[in-house]
Amino acid sequence: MEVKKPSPERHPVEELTADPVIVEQVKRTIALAPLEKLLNLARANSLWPVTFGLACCAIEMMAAGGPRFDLARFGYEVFRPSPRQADVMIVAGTITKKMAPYVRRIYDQMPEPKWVVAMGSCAISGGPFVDSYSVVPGADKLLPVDVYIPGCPPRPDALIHGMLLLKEKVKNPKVVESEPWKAIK
Amino acid sequence: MQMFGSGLIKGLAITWKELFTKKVTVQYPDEIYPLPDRFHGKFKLNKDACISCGMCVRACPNKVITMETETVARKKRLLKYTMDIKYCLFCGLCVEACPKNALGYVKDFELAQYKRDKLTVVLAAEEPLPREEKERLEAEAAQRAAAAKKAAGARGGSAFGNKAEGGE
Amino acid sequence: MESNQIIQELKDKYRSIEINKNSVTVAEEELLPLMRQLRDVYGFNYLTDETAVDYKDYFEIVYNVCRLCRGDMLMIKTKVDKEKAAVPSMFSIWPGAVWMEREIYDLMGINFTGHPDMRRILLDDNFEGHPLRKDFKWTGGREV
Amino acid sequence: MLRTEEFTLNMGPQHPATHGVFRLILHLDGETIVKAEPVLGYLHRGIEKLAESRTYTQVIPYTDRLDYLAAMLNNLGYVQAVEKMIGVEVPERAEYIRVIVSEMSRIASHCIATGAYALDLGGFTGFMYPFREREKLMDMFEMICGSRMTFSYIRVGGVAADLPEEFYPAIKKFLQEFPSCVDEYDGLITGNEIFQARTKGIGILPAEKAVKYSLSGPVLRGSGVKYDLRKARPYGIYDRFDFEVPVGKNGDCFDRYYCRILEMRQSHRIIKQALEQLQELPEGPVMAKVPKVLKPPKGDVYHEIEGAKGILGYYVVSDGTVNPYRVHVRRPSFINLDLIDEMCRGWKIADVVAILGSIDIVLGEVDC
Repeated sequence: MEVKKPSPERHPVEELTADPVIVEQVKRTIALAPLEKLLNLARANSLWPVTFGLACCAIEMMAAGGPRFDLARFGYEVFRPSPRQADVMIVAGTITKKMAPYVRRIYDQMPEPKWVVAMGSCAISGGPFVDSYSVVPGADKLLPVDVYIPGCPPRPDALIHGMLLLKEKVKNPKVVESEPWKAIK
Repeated sequence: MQMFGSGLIKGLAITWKELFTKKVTVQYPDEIYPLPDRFHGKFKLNKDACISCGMCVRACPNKVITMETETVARKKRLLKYTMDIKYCLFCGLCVEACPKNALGYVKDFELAQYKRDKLTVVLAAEEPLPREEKERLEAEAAQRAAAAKKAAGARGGSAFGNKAEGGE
Repeated sequence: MESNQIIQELKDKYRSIEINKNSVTVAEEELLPLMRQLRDVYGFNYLTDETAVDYKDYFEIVYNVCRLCRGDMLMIKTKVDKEKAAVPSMFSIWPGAVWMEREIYDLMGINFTGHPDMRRILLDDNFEGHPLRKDFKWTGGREV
Repeated sequence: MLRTEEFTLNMGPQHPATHGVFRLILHLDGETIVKAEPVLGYLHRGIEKLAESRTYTQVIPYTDRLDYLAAMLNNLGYVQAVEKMIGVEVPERAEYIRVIVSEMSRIASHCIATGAYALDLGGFTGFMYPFREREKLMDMFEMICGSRMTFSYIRVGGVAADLPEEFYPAIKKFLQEFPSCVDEYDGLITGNEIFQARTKGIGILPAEKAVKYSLSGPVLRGSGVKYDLRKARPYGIYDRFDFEVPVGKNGDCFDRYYCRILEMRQSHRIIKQALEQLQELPEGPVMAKVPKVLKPPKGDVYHEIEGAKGILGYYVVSDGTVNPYRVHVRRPSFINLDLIDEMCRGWKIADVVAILGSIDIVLGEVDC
């Protein structure tokens, strides 16, 4: 990651009031932002994906959990069958119009904060089947997507790369504006 | 009849043996597993080799490639070459179709992005030639053609009479 | 018995049979008795495939039946009127047709009389139209 | 007999053990299944319709995405159907390469079936071992055609490219190691008492019923019917190899599972023979002379091959233009699935997963 100079950031309370006394007092007593940062650090290093495979990409997702690529090295191996225990959803495969309500419901059942990774061409845009009568053109028609991983299907390492991008985003949401490869290397 | 539990012990022995074998895990992102030469990943385009024939556009099953060209002095010139990676099947039909081997793959699979609009890959983006330049080139070409014709005509006139000119 | 011999025998018995290059076309009325004879007399005990094609003036149902003991195959076709769009179901002869016919009904809109469970199978129940028909119109989701 | 009130349990479409987006509505009497109502189509992408707007070559990548676990076999079925139509003589070398890659694909598919079945029945370790071998196969596929799962390698008239140099040592190493790996699955999964208790005698499927309902592949052979198209009606050059068709006795879940294990050993045998014969072959082209734009004559053709899940058939109709008029796929797992209701009836709810896993469905193929 790029080394950045620590810049004097605006404290959230300064958005609310300009009174220097209050600002000083809040800054001295309440340390909200660092706690959030700490939590994000914990979240970023232990993402729990929901076991949710749709098509071909799901097999590569399984392979990423397999011995060669071993997603467990990053702490992401806890694939949860129940969305209520998960905080990241890897949309791996084609979303059809028949499946779309269930995809949305699974997302709604996940507790906040939650993230979505669109894996593969189909999940990004409908991919090869975009011209079809029964395919939803992309997961972002239904859910807010955080990371897009192109490929048909992407290699398991590409999925890990995407998950690492997500990790950077969880730690620091502003990283989205930068070039993604700079986020990791 | 087997003794009860012998299957379990056998299974445990296999698992135990695995402790002493070579590890198969690849430590991505620190090390990248060697990719083969034919790997289908990121695209590259050799702009100088491309003759803008449009074979790749026609070969694509999903209309991923868009190509803009302009014709200057009877020669096609590539202006913009875009690949909508979000629709791509990575089947390799476009690369195969290329008659000049201008289109190819790079051994790189790290294509993930935070934003959807950044997924589109622009492999070539050239400015269209300014009008004066175009006119100059066309005039030059016309001149050259006229000169060639003249030469041919002079040669043809001596050898074949008017027949060659009629054929033009 | 070889399959071309069988076809010859059938031709004598059923009047509507037409012999094509690699298949046999039979009229819809004679379909059921012919199929039953194929199974009971000639031992075609396995229906590998059943599908339908939408031609300009008619639908065509294509059956591929097979004998497991010898492994040879016979392709039987029947033409269906576009207005009527109904044929007898093969369920009573080969129960394996049950899902294949449901799929044809779903995607092509052909009814099978005598089928135990004629519902859509792949598409949503409230989907309109039958996508594999040539006149089916739809819009894809591609961004322009 | 005491009967309790019947209640309905919904399994899927998102369920960790249903091998994809498949929904089963179970009607239960206590823990016993009274009726299992399958609902499918959650992955129906309309490939058959899309194929009508693609050219013959452009359909090949779409066939990959039907049965994505054994994509080479899907390519092969479609390509051979088109070849039958236009009448191409495929070069010898290409035929051998086709056999090698399609048997590799079959092993890869059975690896997933075995691993996922172990995972379904609660053994996570059993999932890891077949996936390790599958990775080796995927490496080799990537060498051959650049992709791990969706190859579009087999083309009308041959294959896209010859096998690369680095493939030969890799496959030799794999062939050497693989029998001992299958022994490991045998020791780890097949021999396990818990696994046997959960599969032996469960979901019995009599042979007559399997034939009546047009089932195929390991599901049919597990019931004791010896019907394998590679033997019954050899396509390509399969008549040149010496292999057996494994069959089960009882037609229960265990037999269906064990047929796959035995089939992997047979596929290994075929690859070994094909590789030996290929290396004796002189260098030559891997592609017959076919026109770049395919325009088969008017007509139709139905061609079947033995896929990983059963009989994979392609029905292609041509109207003489560059696009196929109609492409229909006889998908083995779609038809294998139609007996799920009868197979589940009377068994306990925990057995449903065992029965479903033993059929080895892949939803891309079921829903098309």
